[in-house]
Amino acid sequence: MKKEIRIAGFGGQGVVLSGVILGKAAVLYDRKRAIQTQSYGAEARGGGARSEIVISDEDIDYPKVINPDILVAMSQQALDKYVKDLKPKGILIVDSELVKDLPEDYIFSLYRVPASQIASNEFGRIIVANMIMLGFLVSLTEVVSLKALKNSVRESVPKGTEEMNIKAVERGRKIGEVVIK
Amino acid sequence: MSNKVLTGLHFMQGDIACAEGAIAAGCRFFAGYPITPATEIAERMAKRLPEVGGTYAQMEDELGSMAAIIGASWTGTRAMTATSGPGISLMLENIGYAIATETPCVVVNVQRGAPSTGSATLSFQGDILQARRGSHGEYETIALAPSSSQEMFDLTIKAFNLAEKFRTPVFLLADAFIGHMREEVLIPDKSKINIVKRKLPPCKMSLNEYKSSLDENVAPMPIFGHGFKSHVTGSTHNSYGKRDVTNYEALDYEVKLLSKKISKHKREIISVDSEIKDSNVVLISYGTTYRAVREARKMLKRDNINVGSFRLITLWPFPEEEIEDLAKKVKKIIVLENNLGQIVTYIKAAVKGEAEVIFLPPQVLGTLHKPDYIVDKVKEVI
Amino acid sequence: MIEINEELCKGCGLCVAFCPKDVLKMSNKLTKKGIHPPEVINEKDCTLCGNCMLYCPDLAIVIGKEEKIV
Amino acid sequence: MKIVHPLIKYVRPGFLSTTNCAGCGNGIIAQSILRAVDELEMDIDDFVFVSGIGCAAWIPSPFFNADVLHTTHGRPIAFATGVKLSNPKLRVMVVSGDGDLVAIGGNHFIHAARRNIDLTVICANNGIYGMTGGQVGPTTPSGLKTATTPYGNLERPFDLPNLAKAAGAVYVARWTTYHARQLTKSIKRAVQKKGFSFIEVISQCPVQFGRRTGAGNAVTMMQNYKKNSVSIKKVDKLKENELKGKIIVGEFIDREEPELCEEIAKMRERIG
Repeated sequence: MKKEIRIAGFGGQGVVLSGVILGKAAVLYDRKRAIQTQSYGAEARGGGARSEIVISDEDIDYPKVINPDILVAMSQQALDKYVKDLKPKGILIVDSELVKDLPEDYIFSLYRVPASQIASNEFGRIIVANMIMLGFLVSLTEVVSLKALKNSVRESVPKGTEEMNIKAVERGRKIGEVVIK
Repeated sequence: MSNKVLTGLHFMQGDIACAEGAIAAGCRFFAGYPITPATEIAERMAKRLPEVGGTYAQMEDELGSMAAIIGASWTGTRAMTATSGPGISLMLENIGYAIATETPCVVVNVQRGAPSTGSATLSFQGDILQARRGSHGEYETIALAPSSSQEMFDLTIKAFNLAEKFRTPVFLLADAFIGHMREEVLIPDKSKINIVKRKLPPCKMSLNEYKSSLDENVAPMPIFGHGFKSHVTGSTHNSYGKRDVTNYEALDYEVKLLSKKISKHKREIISVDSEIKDSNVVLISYGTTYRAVREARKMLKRDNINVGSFRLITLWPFPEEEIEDLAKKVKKIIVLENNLGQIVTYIKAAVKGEAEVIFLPPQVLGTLHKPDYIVDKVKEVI
Repeated sequence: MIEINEELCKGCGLCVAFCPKDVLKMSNKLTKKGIHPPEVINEKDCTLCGNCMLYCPDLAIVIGKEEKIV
Repeated sequence: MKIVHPLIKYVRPGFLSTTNCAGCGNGIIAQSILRAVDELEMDIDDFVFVSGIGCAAWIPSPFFNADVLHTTHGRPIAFATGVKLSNPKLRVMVVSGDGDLVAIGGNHFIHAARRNIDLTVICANNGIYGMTGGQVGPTTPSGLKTATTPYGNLERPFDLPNLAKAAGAVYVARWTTYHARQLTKSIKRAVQKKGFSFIEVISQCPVQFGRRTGAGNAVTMMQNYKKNSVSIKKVDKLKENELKGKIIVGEFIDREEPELCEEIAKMRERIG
């Protein structure tokens, strides 16, 4: 089974890191194959940022995502730019605080997660919005195991912030569980 | 915890895998200058080299970086630099110097959109011919094209081994895509990594006794600090290293021997990856382009169309005999490059009319060929 | 003792010009290279100050006491 | 019966006759370097001599019977940086001309000084491009007519010792070929000095500079060096007009600063 995921937003939201965490979780902890690629604007902060992950049980030849199975849009601009690429019946996850303008007709599953809002209200750190998104994404889609995700988060985030980030993942997972029910 | 030896499974960026390959190959000197998309190699080397007793030097420019690694190599140290197009252009004079003085070193070119400043973060295969003929004069080079993070590791080691064995700079022609992409890299135990060391002269001897500094079978390298009293010069020199710049015979002798050193050992240097079977159509690719070819072949197989694949791992010296053999076995050759046609001219020459050669760049330069685009093309020509 | 190596001498005259005791002078003879080398005209005044050696760009002149003779 | 020149033992066999023109200052500089090595009683095999392109680059290459790296135009300091950093035990000396070191190679020059890497850089400054036939250089005096300034040089020359000093060199001196004894002493000091040391040697090019600019032959040029030199120790006592056309010679700076190779060694130890 091969899943193509695109996470997009703006620089500074941890979009690239989110992809790296997913890839690492798949390869190092779930022993799957994964490839992560990225692109971003010339500015270090604030420009468009995109991280793409292909996860598969078999060798991955083509490393790029053309039509993602899952699109996580962390900004309106990202949604506008990439929603057309999403596979029919794919999954679209948006940060409901930042993405208000949604397409009127669609055949994909749409999930609106208030990740940024929860991040700043409950954690006092908007930067953990990406972790909430990852927790949600993984509980919803199981592209990697939750255990692998947590291990990967611990290894990838700055020292001293592990617990906060894990909590944010957990928070996202809870939202996901509610949705699934 | 000691960071000296890195082994096991990693989820690693191509650039980082390249740096780790260099460390594993025994590289202990890196000189560079920041440039996207090669900067991560420098950053990794800056962190790793002091941990293993090596030295990282951030030079004032790429001219200086290339110069510094040549200087380091002459002390017997394995040395590398990494850059992208604009930096390579600045390094080319000293790359020529390394060729003329038979200095082992590795030059990594993480290619980006070009000409000129071009596009720093976009991938491209625009510097293929530059690696062959970029510096002035007549010479042979060695260039390898990795197509995965794992190969960024493996081929960096291979590049060092070839450089050390043949006393010449070796190019690793990566691109922005492979440099920045993360995927799994398995780093074997140190004992499993094959390291070739350069040949040194047997004992302390004067250069006058040392009669084979130009040798088509690669002369031992009289490195500095051992009393060899080496005279190293990029100017035309004879087999004693004596500068002789007004003599056609000396020029003829030096240029021919330096070239022969590579061409004579082509069979040993060249590595290709060929899967032909009974197919009449074969896709020739290298570097990242090969990834698209693999996907396309898988898709074609589902439609019961069997096409072959021929990948150049060694771009230079050019595997003309291998291509010539290939041409006799197939009817059509589709050459995929992420440029407007560089290696394809060499392929056409090697094919000698034995098969039809079709050139296929991506629809949009810089992007990876889309697999269904390749599939459509194959179905069209079949 | 002053010795001039005529094979190395290029005839620039620096040794003559910077000899404080006029021990040397440019000669009229021509060497194989077609230059006029210096000649010793007044060795007894030589103080072995070393200027001629110091300023000869071509290691073509050497002075020394008898015991240094090899 | 023959007396052997005391420095011949340092000359590569078969290369005794140099490619310098008659009266060229390069030979005097070459000797001063070899004399310094001899007087220091150091093993010349511990040295690496690095040079660039131009007549002055031929001072060590291939003349010195030692490890010699004759490099590309303008880059000897960058090559030397690689040699020194990868084997700090080697004594690395760069010998080249003003065009090589401070025109095309100017950036490497100031950055090596800034890094304070333990190199000894000796610049034979003849004020012109000698090898290519007498074109204006970065040290050519203003107003001078050369092959490429037929109406006079409109630019100003570099003041190399002050450039090196400002860039961070720990030892800086200037001499002329007339001051061969002081030069030798200075080279000895520079070789022993930890850090970036720089010596400029004003040197006669009787053929391209002398003939073209009317500065005369080697003898005249060196006699003028003698006449026009002022010790840096006396500079403060002289008025500006008294310094006009003078060559200030002596040691411009001799200071202690952390040296790069030693700092790298310390860093390695620190990170374990």
